[in-house]
Amino acid sequence: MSITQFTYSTIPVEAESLRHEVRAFLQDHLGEYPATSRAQSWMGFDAAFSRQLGARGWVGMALPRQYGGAAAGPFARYVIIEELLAAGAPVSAHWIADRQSGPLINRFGTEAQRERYLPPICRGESYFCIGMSEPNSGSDLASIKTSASRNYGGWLLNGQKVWTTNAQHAQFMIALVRTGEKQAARHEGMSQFIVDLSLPGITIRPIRDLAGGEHFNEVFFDNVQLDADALVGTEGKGWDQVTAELAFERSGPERFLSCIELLKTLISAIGRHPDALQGREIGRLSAKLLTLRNMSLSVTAQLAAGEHPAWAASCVKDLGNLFEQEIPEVAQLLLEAEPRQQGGTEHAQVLAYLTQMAPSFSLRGGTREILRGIIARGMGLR
Amino acid sequence: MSITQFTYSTIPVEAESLRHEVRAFLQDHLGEYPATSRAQSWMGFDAAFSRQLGARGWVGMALPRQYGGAAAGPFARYVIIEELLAAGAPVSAHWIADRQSGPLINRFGTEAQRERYLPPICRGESYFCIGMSEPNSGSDLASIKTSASRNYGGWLLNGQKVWTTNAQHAQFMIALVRTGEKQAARHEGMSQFIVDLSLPGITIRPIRDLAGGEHFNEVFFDNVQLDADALVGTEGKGWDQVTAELAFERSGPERFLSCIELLKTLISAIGRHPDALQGREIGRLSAKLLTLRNMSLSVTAQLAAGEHPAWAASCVKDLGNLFEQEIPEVAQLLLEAEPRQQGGTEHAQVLAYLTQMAPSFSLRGGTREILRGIIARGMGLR
Amino acid sequence: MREIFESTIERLLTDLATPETVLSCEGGDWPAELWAAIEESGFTLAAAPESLGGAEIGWADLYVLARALGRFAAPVPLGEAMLGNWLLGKAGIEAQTGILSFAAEANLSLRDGAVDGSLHDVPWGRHAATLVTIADRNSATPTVVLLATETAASQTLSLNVAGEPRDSLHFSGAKVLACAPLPGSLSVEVLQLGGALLRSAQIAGALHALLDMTSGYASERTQFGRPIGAFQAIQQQLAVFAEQAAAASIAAEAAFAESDTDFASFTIAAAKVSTAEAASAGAAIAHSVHGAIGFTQEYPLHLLSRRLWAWRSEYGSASLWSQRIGQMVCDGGGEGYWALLTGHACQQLSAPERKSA
Amino acid sequence: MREIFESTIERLLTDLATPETVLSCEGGDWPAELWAAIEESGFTLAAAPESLGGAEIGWADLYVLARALGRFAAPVPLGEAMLGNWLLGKAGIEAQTGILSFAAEANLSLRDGAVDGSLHDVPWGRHAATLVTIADRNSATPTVVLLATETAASQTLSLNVAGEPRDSLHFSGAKVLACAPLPGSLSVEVLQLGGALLRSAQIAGALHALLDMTSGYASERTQFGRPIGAFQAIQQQLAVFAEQAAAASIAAEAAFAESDTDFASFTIAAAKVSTAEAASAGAAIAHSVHGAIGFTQEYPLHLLSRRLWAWRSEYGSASLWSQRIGQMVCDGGGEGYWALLTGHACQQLSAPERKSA
Repeated sequence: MSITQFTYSTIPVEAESLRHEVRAFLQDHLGEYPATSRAQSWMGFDAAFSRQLGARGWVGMALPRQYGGAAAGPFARYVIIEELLAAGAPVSAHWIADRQSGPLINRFGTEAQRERYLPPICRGESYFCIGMSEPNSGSDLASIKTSASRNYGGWLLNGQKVWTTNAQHAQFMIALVRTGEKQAARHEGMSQFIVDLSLPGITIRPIRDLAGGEHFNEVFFDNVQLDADALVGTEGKGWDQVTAELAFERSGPERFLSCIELLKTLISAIGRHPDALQGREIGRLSAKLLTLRNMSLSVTAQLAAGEHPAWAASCVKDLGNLFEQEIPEVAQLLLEAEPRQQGGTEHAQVLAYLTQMAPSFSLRGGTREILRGIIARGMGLR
Repeated sequence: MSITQFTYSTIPVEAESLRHEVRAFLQDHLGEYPATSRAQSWMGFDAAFSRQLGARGWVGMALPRQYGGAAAGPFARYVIIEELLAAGAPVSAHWIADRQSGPLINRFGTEAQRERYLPPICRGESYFCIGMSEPNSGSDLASIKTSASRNYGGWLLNGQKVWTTNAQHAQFMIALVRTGEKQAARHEGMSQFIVDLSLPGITIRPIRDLAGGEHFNEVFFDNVQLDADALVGTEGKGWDQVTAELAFERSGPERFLSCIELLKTLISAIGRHPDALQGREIGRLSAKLLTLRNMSLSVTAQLAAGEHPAWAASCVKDLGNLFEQEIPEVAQLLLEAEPRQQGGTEHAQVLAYLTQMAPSFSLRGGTREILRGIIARGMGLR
Repeated sequence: MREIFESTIERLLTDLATPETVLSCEGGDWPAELWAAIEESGFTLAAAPESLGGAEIGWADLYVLARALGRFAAPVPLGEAMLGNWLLGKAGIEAQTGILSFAAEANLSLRDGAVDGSLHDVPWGRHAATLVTIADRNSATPTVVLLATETAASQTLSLNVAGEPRDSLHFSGAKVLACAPLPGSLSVEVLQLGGALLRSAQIAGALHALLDMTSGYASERTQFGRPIGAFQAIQQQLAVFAEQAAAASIAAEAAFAESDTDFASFTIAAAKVSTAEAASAGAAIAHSVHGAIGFTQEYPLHLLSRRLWAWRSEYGSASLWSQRIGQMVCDGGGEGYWALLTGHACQQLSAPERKSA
Repeated sequence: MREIFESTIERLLTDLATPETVLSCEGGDWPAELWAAIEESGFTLAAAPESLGGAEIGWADLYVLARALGRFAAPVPLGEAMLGNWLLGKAGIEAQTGILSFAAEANLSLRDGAVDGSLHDVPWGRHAATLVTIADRNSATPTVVLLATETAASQTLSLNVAGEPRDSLHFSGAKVLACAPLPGSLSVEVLQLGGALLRSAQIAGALHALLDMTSGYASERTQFGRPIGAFQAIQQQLAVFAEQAAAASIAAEAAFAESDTDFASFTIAAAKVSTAEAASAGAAIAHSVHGAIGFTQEYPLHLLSRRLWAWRSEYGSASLWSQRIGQMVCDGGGEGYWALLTGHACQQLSAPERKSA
């Protein structure tokens, strides 16, 4: 692996031409949406908005046409996604289905699964969550204990997932569970299932976060009977499938735009005459953002070319997280505007919200230490 | 260990009263000394200056009176040292003798050794260096190979030291060498010797550094015959003695004042009307310096009380290094004054010199990783 | 003295400022039992002169109280009451019992014993019975005034990021309870300085508790078959946290010690800078080491981290105080720098300008 | 095209810009053989129009040349000559062979075909035969001028922190070799922008080489019984270094690609900021991982690290370019921010002010 993997890449003209369209749509549909809501970024939930996007063909657009997608390339999806995120649009309902579950089912699912699950995803009506972490598993996914065992009707699911984003709103979970004995090779014996969350035996309990919101959930499985065709992909190959899926998860604009709304309220609050410190910091952050976007586009070009840039994607993710987490830190240094939970300006409220949410950004898709370990491995150090 | 170990401590009045005296002395003796020379801090060599300090009683002042010292407490020495460093006085000739070798000989040496070595140290005439590192030993001192074996006349010394500061100017080296077989316990079988560097069989070769200076040396020992009384302390206990010595080495003002001259030229170059960025950075660095000095004084109070604050001293050393190394980095951001090896302003030359020297600051007395390991151990984590 | 103060407040807060109490008070509930116990301890009056109903304790000894308030995230304005009564004492006004707070941000004019104008960012303003502030700040005769909150024409409620009340109160022709000229030895920014002083100690205390919580968690939580505290990357982060907590602790203590009688503005400014920076670093490392669990409302980490994020900004951010130190340093030039640093107890910052959003 | 350029320059520099040559040139020696080979390659003329003796290569393709100069720490003004000939071409002046450099910092007035004033920080000014700069910068008719260094009345010699010549030349009534009006499409700061562009690529190249050197060292050097690269703390540092080097690389390449015909000032500014910050981080990590050996003159690390320290400051520090971006961003307000970022190729910074010491 080498840094020469990062080659400057631009968005093709046909993809770039979508930008105008999506901006106009957002102007129409989110004109009055307040900054405090936009600040939720891809945590904001609005099923009606997701259906509108679906109607425009902007959900699952990379999926094949026969399932309702547009067979669009990665850059077209990139333009849509970055415009939605930059506007702080409430995309959380369909977010995981669009980003992870749809592509997973398309890649590893059976024809019947594709026909059943992909069209409603593309309509913006079908919402997924991802069941990975378990109590005490943390970053060490090989230690999960939730299991599915074969029985007369298919599979019997037992166990518990935790930190499952949006489980309380989703119809389905893609769950990584144990289907065999724990092997010598720590990552064998796991499989992925599509779990209908309306089935008996499933209990979903939201976890209240430090800012009072409820995005994470605990999900309990007590003798949940799954059909045989709930298995997605190959039995025992769940870990490999998840690893392939994580590659999608590490380098998109969602990895560095989570605090864009705060950057915007900050710039407006500073006004047109920044002092030397304000100018330096706003300019420094903007230079970083431009560079991060170029890195992310470079990884997108590699994905488009059928490569698997795990190393490069981890670079974007780690730098992107640092960038996102730095913004509230910088913001509180540039203006004497104390963060406010109640009262105060819109900027003060956005600052309070994102100051509290920022620590969670590095929980998504691999901690800092693990990402850096991946990079070190790519450099041949381990 | 706990951060409550750091208790605010002030310099006692009698020690503080020395400050006026040493400032007047420095004004007289270094009035015209240029900033580019002051920037060398404790790397500047001037034997005549060292003898003048010795004549004032400011070298070896913590040693007992019968050997020429002043039996001064740690705070009196602290005031002298910090004033010398803040002025960038050329103290390197006697620095190690004053700071490490004198106290070591006083503590572990025989009466005869004390009578022989300490009086010339206190006169500022006797200069020492410390032979620790060897090729390939790095931070792992247990791996050293230089050895002394007993023979008819005392000890026969063979091997090689490297990175020995000031060996080319010093009369003596305190060398840590192997006197027994390598033990199961990695740190046994080592002893310390006072090596007269004028003995036959010793070759000293200066190592040119990246800035063109010569402070480090390689020192080769080829069948060097040492007297029996060259051994200092107890045979086989060299490691324990060195560890005790390192406690002196980690928390003094030399751990955060190495770039004080650059901070001064920077402040003067900025002038009386700093912009918001310049004001912020100069103020931030000054706040840090004030806090570091308070931490360092707190450790001094603990040493004065007979405690062994290894954990606290490592905190000061690590924070101090970060601070010193940050100053050239900040300086180049505050003014469009490019560092200059030749030509340019005095500030530009001081900036060039200290930008190049700064990486070496964290080589002194333990790398960052090792210091943080000591702190983590103090917290019970390893 | 300090030892008795510290053990007394710790006992009291251990019993009555439990994490459950702290959480339940966020958003504006009032811990009546806790406050009653604090009033009974006499600490609210500690800094006032004996002649005016106080105990004439200096700030050096009060440090441990403010630090303990931070360690327990105590949801009460004890620090504020101490500072308020100290200033009343300086002005020769009798110390106040009851819930007393203060306003450093005031735009208040006094005429014929009545005030017009607003007070901003008042800690627990909605609960306080009385408030201390300075009226006519920009006149030749700034005046210490004591106001009854019930005389306010209106209130604008606000909460900081930790859910602590920071309210605005608006007065229109309200009679003051007492007033007296601000002594010439005090600057009109005395309450801003005092606020910064209090918050620096609270940050130091909260960091101390957070460091203990985090290193404890790292020792207990296992991943990949061993405690996460056994991984070098985690150890290095915790060491940095410990260094920052130590720096915050000594910087805050120095500010109290050197302000025993008069506020040492340079040292207080340095304390606010050092503690604010440590707050940022410490909160980030604590969350990073804890991972998801630290992000939940049920785990008490956020009771500390959210206060660190609030307090680092209150009474001047690290930037504001850095800039004020920087201006003073640049005024003295490079030649005077070392003398300034070593003679700092006598150095005072010049008057501030405050940016606002 | 890029591949051929890159392999050609690499072969040439591998042979003739060895670490020994680089070190021996520090302080002002001139690598005649290296320069002769470069001239023979034709690269110095590459950016000029074909009609004026050049090859009309765009900056997008010249990126690999500038990056290679950085990777090898090449002690010659090839980048400077390319930029000089590019500007001559824009002004319609014939491309120059021989040692050509330029001055972005000029205070020069032109009258009757002769100039008065000074040029500052001229790369290899003492060796150059000819220089390109802009006279009458603040007038309505700034003029591109070509000067013979032998006509300078005097020189003031300077070396940057890497021992590369950065000289001042003083002119008094010296006849110009050629002059022509600066085209209206170019700003008077075009040479400052071009200098920043060149240095960003050189930094990217040097970081690349330094990263390879450092990760190689970490794999080979053993301590405590294993390669130091096996320690998690070292791995994490090297990962950060790789991230920074990657960011520098793509930022510099973007600046060249988007400047193929006209300089994209926002992207160039962002490139200088990103590469300067990466230079600081990379040099620090490289030295930290190497320990004492990296501090010696005989080990080639410093040939790269010292140039990183020099180049990050040349043609505007990270602060200067950040502040210029910041001013542009604030002019557009929060509402216009995203459109500005995504439409950046068309965005131009407004004219600069330069702080000086």
